Amino acid sequence: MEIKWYIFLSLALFCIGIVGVLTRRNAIIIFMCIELMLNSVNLLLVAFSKMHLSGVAAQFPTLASDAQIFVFFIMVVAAAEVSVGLAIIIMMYRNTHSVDINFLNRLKN
Amino acid sequence: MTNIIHLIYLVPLLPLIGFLINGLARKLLSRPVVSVIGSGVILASFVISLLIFFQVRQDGFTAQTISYFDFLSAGKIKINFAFQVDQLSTLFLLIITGVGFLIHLYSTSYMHEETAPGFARYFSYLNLFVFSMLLLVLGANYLIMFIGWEGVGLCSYLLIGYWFKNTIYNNAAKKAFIMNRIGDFGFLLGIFWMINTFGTVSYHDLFNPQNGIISSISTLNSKTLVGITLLLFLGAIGKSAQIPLYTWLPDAMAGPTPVSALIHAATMVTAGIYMIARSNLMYTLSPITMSVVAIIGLSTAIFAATIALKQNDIKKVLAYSTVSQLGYMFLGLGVGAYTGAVFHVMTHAFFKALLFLGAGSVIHAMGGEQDIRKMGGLGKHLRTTYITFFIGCIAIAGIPPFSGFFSKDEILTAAYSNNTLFYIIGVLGSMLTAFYMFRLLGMTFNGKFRGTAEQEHHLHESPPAIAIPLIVLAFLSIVGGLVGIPEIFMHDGHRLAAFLSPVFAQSAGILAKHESSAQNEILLMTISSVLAVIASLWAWTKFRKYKPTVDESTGFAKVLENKWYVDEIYDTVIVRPFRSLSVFFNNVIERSGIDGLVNGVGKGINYGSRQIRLLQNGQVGNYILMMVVGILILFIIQMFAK
Amino acid sequence: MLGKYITFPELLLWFPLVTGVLAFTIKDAKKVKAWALFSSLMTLIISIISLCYTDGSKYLYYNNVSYKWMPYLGSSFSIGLDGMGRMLTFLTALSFPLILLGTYKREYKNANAFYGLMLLSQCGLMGVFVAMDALVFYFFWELALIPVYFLCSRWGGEKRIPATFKFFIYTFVSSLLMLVGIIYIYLQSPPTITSDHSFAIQAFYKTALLPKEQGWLFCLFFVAFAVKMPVFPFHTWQPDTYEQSPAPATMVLSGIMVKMGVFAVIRWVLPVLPEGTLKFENIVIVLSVAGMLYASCIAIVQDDLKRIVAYSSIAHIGLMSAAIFALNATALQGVMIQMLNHGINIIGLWIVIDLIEKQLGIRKLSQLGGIAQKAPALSIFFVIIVLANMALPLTNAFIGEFAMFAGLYQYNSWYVVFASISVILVAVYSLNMVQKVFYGSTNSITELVQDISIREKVTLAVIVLFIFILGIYPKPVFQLTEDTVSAILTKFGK
Amino acid sequence: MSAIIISAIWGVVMMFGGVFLKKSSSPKYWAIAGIIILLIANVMEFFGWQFFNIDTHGMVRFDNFTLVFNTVAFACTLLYFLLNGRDIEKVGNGNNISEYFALIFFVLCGVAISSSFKTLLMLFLGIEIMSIPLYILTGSDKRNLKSNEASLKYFLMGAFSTGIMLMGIAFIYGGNNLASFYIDNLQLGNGTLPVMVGAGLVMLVVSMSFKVSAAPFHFWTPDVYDGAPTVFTSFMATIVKVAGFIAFIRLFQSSFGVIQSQWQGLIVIITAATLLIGNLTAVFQQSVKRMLAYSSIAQAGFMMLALFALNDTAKEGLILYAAAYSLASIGLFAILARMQDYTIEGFNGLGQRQPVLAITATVFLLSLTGIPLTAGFTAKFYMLLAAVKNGHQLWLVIFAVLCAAISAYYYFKIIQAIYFKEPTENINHQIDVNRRFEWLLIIVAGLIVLLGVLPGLLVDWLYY
Amino acid sequence: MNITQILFWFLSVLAIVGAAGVVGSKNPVYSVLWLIVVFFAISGHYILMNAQFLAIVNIIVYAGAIMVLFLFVIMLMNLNADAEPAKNMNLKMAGTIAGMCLMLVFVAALSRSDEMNRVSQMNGGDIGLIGYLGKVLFNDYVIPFEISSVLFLSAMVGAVVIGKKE
Repeated sequence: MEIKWYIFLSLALFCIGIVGVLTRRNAIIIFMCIELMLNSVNLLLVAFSKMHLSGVAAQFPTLASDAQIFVFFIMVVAAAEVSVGLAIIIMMYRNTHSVDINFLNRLKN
Repeated sequence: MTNIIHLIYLVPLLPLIGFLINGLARKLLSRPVVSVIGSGVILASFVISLLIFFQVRQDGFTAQTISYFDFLSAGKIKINFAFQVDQLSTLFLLIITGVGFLIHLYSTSYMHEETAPGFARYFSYLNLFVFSMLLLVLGANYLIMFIGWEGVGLCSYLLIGYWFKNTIYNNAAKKAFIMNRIGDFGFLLGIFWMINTFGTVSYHDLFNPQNGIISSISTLNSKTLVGITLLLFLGAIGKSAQIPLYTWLPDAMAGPTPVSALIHAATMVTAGIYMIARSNLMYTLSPITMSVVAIIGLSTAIFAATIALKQNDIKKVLAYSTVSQLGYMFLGLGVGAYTGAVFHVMTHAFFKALLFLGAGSVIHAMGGEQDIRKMGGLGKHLRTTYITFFIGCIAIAGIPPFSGFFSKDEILTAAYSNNTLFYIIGVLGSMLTAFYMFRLLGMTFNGKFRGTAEQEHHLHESPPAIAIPLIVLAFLSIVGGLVGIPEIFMHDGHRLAAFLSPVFAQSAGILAKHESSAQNEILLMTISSVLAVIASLWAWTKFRKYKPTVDESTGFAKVLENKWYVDEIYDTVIVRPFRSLSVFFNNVIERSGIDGLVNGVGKGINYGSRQIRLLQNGQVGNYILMMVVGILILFIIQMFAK
Repeated sequence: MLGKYITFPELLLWFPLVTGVLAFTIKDAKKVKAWALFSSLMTLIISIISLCYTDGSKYLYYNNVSYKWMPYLGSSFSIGLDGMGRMLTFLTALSFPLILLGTYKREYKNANAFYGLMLLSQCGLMGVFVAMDALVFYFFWELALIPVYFLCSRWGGEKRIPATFKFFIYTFVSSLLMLVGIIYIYLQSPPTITSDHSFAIQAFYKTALLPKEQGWLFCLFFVAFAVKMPVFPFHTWQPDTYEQSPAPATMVLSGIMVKMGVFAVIRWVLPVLPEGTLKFENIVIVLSVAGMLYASCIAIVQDDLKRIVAYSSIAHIGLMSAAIFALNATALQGVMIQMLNHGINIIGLWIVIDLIEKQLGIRKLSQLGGIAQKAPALSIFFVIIVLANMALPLTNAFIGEFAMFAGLYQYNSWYVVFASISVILVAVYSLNMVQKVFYGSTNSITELVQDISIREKVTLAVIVLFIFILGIYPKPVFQLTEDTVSAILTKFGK
Repeated sequence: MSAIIISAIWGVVMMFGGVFLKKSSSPKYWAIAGIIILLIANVMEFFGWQFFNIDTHGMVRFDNFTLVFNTVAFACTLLYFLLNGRDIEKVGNGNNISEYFALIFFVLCGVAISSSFKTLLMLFLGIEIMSIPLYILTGSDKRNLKSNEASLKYFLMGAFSTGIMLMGIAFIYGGNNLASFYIDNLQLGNGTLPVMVGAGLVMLVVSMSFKVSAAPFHFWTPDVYDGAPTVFTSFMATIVKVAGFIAFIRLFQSSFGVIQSQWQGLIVIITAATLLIGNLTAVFQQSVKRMLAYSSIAQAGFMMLALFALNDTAKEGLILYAAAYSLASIGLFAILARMQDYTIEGFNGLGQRQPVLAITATVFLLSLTGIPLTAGFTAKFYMLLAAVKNGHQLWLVIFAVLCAAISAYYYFKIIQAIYFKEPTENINHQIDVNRRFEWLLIIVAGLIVLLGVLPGLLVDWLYY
Repeated sequence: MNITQILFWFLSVLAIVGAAGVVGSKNPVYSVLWLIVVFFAISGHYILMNAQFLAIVNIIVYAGAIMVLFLFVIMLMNLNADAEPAKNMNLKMAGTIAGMCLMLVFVAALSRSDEMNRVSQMNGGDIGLIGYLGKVLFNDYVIPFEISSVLFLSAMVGAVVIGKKE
């Protein structure tokens, strides 16, 4: 496949993620949209790794696999973030019984 | 005898010492001690001046410059603190110290009612004045002259405001100083111009016949010279109370009367004449300025005379008369009669001091009353004063053979040869002079006493300390003119001219002499004398039987009484607009403009702060939106804006 | 001998610092006052010795001390004294005893902090005058400000906080701009042994800058100094600050700090940015002259004594700044001596004003009057000082103003024509002030005034003495600064 | 290397300490001991004593810059522990103390990584290791709704910016011909910036700007700093933030340094915006804590000048700035943490009540303003020097300077409150201090002055 | 059009539809489910590109673990009802427009890139295999791997600190 389709696909997912972050009020859904963004990056990285494999990295496949390793680390970090993030959301919920970010307005100006 | 000139420094130094002693120890010294010190130093100065005069009078004396130290040496400018001894300065020395001494003497009695410290303060001011005046005439360059020039202004200020509790007096003092400063402003600019063009302000460098810078200029009316002379003349206008800066002098009568006599009649106000006489060469080389000087002098003479006609304050009359006489002197200068002008300075010093002191004596006797409408018939009580005052009036009216006649006549003759119109107006002025002087005399000394009974009871002749100066000055007013007998009457009779000739020699060489014929001259003299006598008699007869009237004067008389409303005009045209301008600067430009701008920046920041913090509205959605917009912008800039 | 181990610039700098820090530890108000006075007198003695001490070469290298500071940057802690520096350190050293004596009767809360800060500000001022390295100069330039800021804000009048804060911001902004300028020049300066560039004054003097650069660098520098001086239209902080500050701080501000600006222009702008100077000289002179007239006009309608003096100071400084840019020896010499004169005179004025205010608690012209009857000695001193302020001949200011005018005249006569109008205006407001305060009759408030004590008499007498000595025989000062002036002018090929 | 390892290990130690150490005051001492070990190890590594000899495949490198910065960061943390140890123990009613310390050590690990990374992967990990514990610390005052809110905001936005950063990394990887994450390999020698790398670069700039709270990506900062417990605000506003800058400059200097001219515009815009917004917004704040939050944005603007300049002087300046800014802020926050009232009025009359606190607070504020004789001045000076040296966009320097003047406006409001105003009636002015605390503050102030007079003490080590 | 391309387009459409579903669903539970769809689609892409390891991990970690966690939380909070009141429409519009603009700008910018027409190798290459990646991970990437454990530790400590009831 030409790389541009992957790029466009990733960007589309990425931007849909951003739109979700911008338009939703539920903290959890926002968080899910962020996960969506991360996944689009993952997809793009893998696509790039395969692209480089047919180019500069043909002789040095590690250069190509670096990206896939990177994706792996992204997943790791995402997992860690999810655990923390959900913990925070729960804490918030416990105190306010809401996950609506519009109610997060004690701190302003 | 030769080294007496080297004692010249003592002449100003002694008054200075007197000033210091009287000023610093004013609380310790009693009045007699103060009197002795105050007058003594002036007497000593006078004696030294006299000795110097005798030496200077010797034939073959050339002007000497005695340097003391580097006064100002900054960059190109090198100005010494130096004294100039020549005929002109010596003559002035004599006038200043001589008349000055007499007035000091007079003051010892006149000011006796002051408290001891006040008395000492008064004498210290007087001494300081004499010191400054001496500095003015002795200085060997324009800077030293300027020091004296401002110094006398200061002393005048201090002495006018001597009774400092009185706000009107203070205002008068302030006015005098400020008007003088306006003149000084011109003087200063003149000095700068000189420094800049000639690189020096020393008389020797400028005027000495061998290689003086000015002496070597041959063109008439060079721009520089006209400019410099006009500026210097502005100084003279201020100091010598000419139109348009004369208004301070009548107000200056607020000071003690001896002060008026010394400063505002005999010495300080003639500084302008001295200065122009001193720089005669420059003026001679700029005929344009000469004409300006003559016109201003003449118009002042006649203008002030008209005002004097309707004044009722004894000192004010004399003050306007002084202004008018100074106008004559400038007329003389303007038409090239330098000797005549200086001559008139001298005689004027005698008779005007006399008149003022006489007026002082009258005021003293009247217990401070100055309005001549409330006087009258004083001649009976104050014989000495009356006689001396009478002599003074004759002298100033220009009736021969009193001193005023000779000096004024010399000026008028010169004016005639310059421009007949000058002469006619001059004679008219001199008639006016005669008229108002005799009006004054008549109203004061003749007729019936118009004051209160209590005042009448107290009327008495003044003590000797007052009388003696009057007598001496009266004597001088009579004979003073004899040093300048015109050529037509006596060969070599004009000793003053001979004495001063080295000073004016270069100018004389340049000025084309319109020697008028002897008959002509006699005719002129006769005309002026006769007119003066007629005016005097008319006035005297008219006013010796003066009766106070209640009705207000109207028409032109009112204008004259109000001094042509000059003060009011100045107030509306200059003072008020200027004040409004200042208020405008203060309130609008300073407060609202510049400060407003500065505070506005502060306020703007505060406002910006209040607005921009609204971006921080607490909504995560907004924040992220803002970030996205930021990304968009940055991205567009980076990728597309090339 | 002395110069070998410890030198005058160091002594002048560290002595006030050490005594100032010690002053903080003295809790007793009287003792700390005496300590401050003692310290300042010692500084004065040091400064007098430094004036007498000469080794022939007076310009720049004289007595120069240099310590390694930031070798990689090419900045060393180098200080020294030339003629101008010696004059101004003398002024600083002389002013402080006068200030302290003149205000000795005043009791300030937290006296230890007050006098400590006073001495620290002296240190800062000294530092500015002795700095021979741009960075050191900048350091002290700002440091001198801080103690004064605290003095004004802590012990000042009712509106002290906004007023002094305005002053602070003003000067802070401008000096930061100057810092940018310093850095820029530094980066153009020739390399030294240890570094690529150098902050040393000689390096700055040697730096070749393009005319265009010099133009905007000039603006950066000049704004900093113009604010300090202050030159119209950067002056609006000044009247408020003077009005609100405690008397000693006002004296420091107007007597010495103002000179920092003038000094800095002469030392750091003219020789470093000659072409920039030439480019802007006209504008600066026009501003200064306009400022003179403007400030004089405003002074006329002021009612507050302090504000009158403040505006009068603006007018006088305007002349100085105009004269500097006339760029000739006469004018510069005039500026030099006028720095000293103005410092002495204005401190005298403030002392008198403070004595009045301390006794009566007011300083409005409309409320005062007739003090001369009750306090003749005070009045005499004041009149003399006012006259000196008016530049009456034989007083010190006359010499300076005359030379400045004459020099400015060499540059362009029309400027002098306008500038010297202020000679008239100064008379107007000065005499008005004298009249309203001292003459006339007393009122219920001024009746209570008492004449000054011996201590204050001595203080004022010293000032008057200087007024006359410098007014009659200014030659020593001219000689002192001659070399500085000629060295600067060589930069302009004059 | 030892910094990463020891801090990680000590984090684990502290974590278990929470289980085994019952006495509530001891975690503090353990933490102090740990940080001292960390500091010593780091200094020893600086002098060539390696404890761990690990082949990192060039993914991290500890050069002088890193080590000097780490030393500064650890020293500041030490002071932070010493000053704030007691206050940390009070957060969240005294539960989980050793966990907090453990998290701080993990953050330090992240700091060490982000100051030593050589690949984008390590950068990513380092930033995340710094961030995740901070989300927790922000929310550590669990009952406090503000703390919760701050935490959630921080987390959401942080995660979002992580996404941006990763996208950027992906593009850079895809666009560069070497297919490498190693930042040195990105050196684009031929002087052109491929489009895709350019896009990635923008996104990296954005996400790094977010981490260092540069405008317009600063929005989290005021709210988070305000909402977080003051002690932790102190930590994240200083050491962590500065570490972000170190990472930022390290990344951009090694990777895109040679083609700086092609992306300098971005930095210029961000710098200017940061300076303006930070300073301007701080002016109006009434709460000192929030004001300091905005001022930290403003200070970030000044530090951005280092990125604008991107030369050796900029690095020196950044180190100095790190030290100066951290010391002053830590000191100020430590005082603030002990106060009852965070408004400016709370400082009224401090000069009379607590002279030592007052004078040290003044020194800190002067340093933040950038008055000579304090480290703040030398730091700003170096920054300006670096920026002018860069030679472009001089107006930015002048703009920065003008903004510094605005900063004087709000910093001096506190000084005015301290010295020139009387205590306000209805405000609780009580401050809980002891001698030790005062001495520590004096030491911090002393350090600031020392660095203000002799910046060489720190900067020279870069060339050791 | 070969099978790879068909699959590619199918998966792409699926992913985008899924993503739209995540954003568009009112009920959070549906969002989760849509997200899982996206993850599967992305895993499909990985398989297309022969990145088998990542495909598996994606399914296990994301779809299996993380999404379940999300579901748990949502259900714990009982948010399955339409708990979200209407959001400010302006903001919604602004958000959508901003996102679309971003997309547009990205695409416009990147279209000019040189790489656009390069081909990503499908199906072939063994770098995506577990064995290969494992070697790389434990040789070259051992440091990051270890360090990510710190990340996990901190996340764990954090979750405990935050989640623990007082």
